[in-house]
Amino acid sequence: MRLPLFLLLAFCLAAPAARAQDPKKEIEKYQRMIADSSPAELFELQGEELWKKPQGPRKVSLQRCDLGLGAGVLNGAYAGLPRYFKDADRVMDLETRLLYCMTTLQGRDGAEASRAAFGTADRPSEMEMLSAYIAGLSRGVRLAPGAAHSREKAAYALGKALFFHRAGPWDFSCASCHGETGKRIRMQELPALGKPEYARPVVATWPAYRVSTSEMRTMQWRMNDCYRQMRYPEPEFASDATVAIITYLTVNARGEPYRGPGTKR
Amino acid sequence: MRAMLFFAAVVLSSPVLSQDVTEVLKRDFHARGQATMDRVDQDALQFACTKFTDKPPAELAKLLESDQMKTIVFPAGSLVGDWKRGEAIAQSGRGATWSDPKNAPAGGSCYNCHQLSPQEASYGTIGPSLLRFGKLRGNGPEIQKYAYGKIYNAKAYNLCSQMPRLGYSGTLTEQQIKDLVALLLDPESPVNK
Amino acid sequence: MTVQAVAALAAGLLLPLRALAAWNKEAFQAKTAADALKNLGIASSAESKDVLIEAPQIAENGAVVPIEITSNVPNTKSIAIVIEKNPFPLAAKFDFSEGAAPYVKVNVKLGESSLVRVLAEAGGKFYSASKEIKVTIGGCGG
Amino acid sequence: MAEPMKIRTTLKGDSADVRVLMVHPMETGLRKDASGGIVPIHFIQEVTVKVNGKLLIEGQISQAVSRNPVFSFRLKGVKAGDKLEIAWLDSKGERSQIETVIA
Repeated sequence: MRLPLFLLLAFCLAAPAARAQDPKKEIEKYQRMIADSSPAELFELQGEELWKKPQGPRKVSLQRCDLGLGAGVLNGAYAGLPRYFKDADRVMDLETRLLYCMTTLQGRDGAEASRAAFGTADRPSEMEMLSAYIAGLSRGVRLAPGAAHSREKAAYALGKALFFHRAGPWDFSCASCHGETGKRIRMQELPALGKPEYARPVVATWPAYRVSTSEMRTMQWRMNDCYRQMRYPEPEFASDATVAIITYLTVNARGEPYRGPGTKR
Repeated sequence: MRAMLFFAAVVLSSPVLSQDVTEVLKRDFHARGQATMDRVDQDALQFACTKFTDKPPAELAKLLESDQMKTIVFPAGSLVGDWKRGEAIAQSGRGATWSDPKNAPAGGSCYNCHQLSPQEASYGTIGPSLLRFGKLRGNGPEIQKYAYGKIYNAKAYNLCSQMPRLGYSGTLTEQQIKDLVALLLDPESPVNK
Repeated sequence: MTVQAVAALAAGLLLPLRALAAWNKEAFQAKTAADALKNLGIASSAESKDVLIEAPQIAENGAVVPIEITSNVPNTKSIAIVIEKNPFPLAAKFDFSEGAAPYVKVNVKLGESSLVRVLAEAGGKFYSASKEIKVTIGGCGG
Repeated sequence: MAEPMKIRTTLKGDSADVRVLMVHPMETGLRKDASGGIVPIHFIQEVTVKVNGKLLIEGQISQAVSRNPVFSFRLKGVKAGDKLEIAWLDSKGERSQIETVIA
């Protein structure tokens, strides 16, 4: 837990808050203001350095990594993910592809690289900084994940099935919270992610700086933490299951101009 | 069981089978902390609710609801505990995740989905508002039993409810559920003020 | 608009900066708003419509609460931000010289819902404005 | 890796909006780490803004400023090409500074 103790205390004691005039409007204002004064760009800068930094046993940078548009082409690449990659014979999202490049180009150990995929406020992870940098180079580009290849279609179908699959001690599916429109958890409005109009603004702003933990968070992290709160066991980083849900969500958001990395509560 | 016949009828029409998803979960997920791998095994109601996207045929729902009703263990004596402790349990969203210590007391996550005390402005809306619950529905033995049962196993009353089976899953103890019943029904509880 | 990105040199390699005026330890370590103000030399202040606070009325998370302050009081020399319910209420004080507008936007932490007071100094007098900001309990808990 | 700072300036007539992003933990001394130990207090105390060597803004701040601080300031009577320097000093005596040209 990384919240200051005094914040935690405030949460536990739950001082009754008087009702504001229009809570929804005020929360939107809060969201606008935090987006306006977000340190997200710092992570993009650090990601750029990492992209160019020689690392691993082969002491090479990631600059020859092919994110779908050719080796080293970054502009607009994020908006085309997830997609099927012939060389790996898999559908991959950004993080899965970066992990692939770390192991194949840089000669790094995959298990080691994926263990450190989620950073802390004190130690942001490489994956988070690289994701911020690469996603930032798709700003303004419409999301166009792969949806034509049979493997891409299979990933979408699996993602959709996972989205509605109920299990775990609390019987949750993703749709338990993100199935219906107009619902919220506490004060947080819940996007009904199966519907394009709700998926679009969400998917177009991840990865995102989370102010609650002062960390840059990625889509793989978002999947991981949802499953934690759904009371499931932990999904493997960059697994077919997580890539499938990300594919499902991104296809639902297709056509939306990317405008991240965003800033969230 | 008769229910299995229902499943067989629709299984073939679905693009990705529920059983296949379970296999994917078994392959791509791993145990962490108290979240062990047996959690991905679906029971009959999870299977049915997935299969019918939460709208099971009435007959099947009735059948499975009665199975769930049998799981509820009503304690002897009063079902009404202390609403003050109940309020704290309702506020807490902790428990049962891989990051929660196994033996630490869990919360009920009630405010995540329900409005309860009018003083708490930060409440969710996935479930119905429970503001003035006891005032509107009384606090006699019938409603006490209903409230206890509903918290213990919400699926006994509505098969594909999104509300967790808080007693059945071992999330909340008997005493904690009694305290939540008090939060709902006690005339002194802020819910009824 | 331009964006300049420059990685700062690692600490220690820098030439020494000009000695900065001492951080007002007494004021910043004061545990009440009244003590903080006393240590800033603020005995009294007048409410003023010329001191503007732009901030959300509800913050979804107390760890980051954006606050934008503008003083339209002529010749404003400084702006102080006091968060009454924080363990150490004084959050910041900015001194402005000729060439800087008495304006600042900064993200602050609120331990709980609190009154935020801003004091602007001009011509040896203090002008104030305040705003109540509520911190809500967020998300799925845990 | 050197911790970056980032400045964005927007010149409108003879006034410039300046936004600066800093990497700093801004520890309150109240936070516990994963193992339950208290993370020692560590925060930026002073921030200075200079134009062409002249000190225009001097900020003293506390641990109540959010992690990875972001400040916006407004400068008057400036023009394209003016040299802008922003520096911070923290409670451990560590410093960082960045220099750019207003444009």
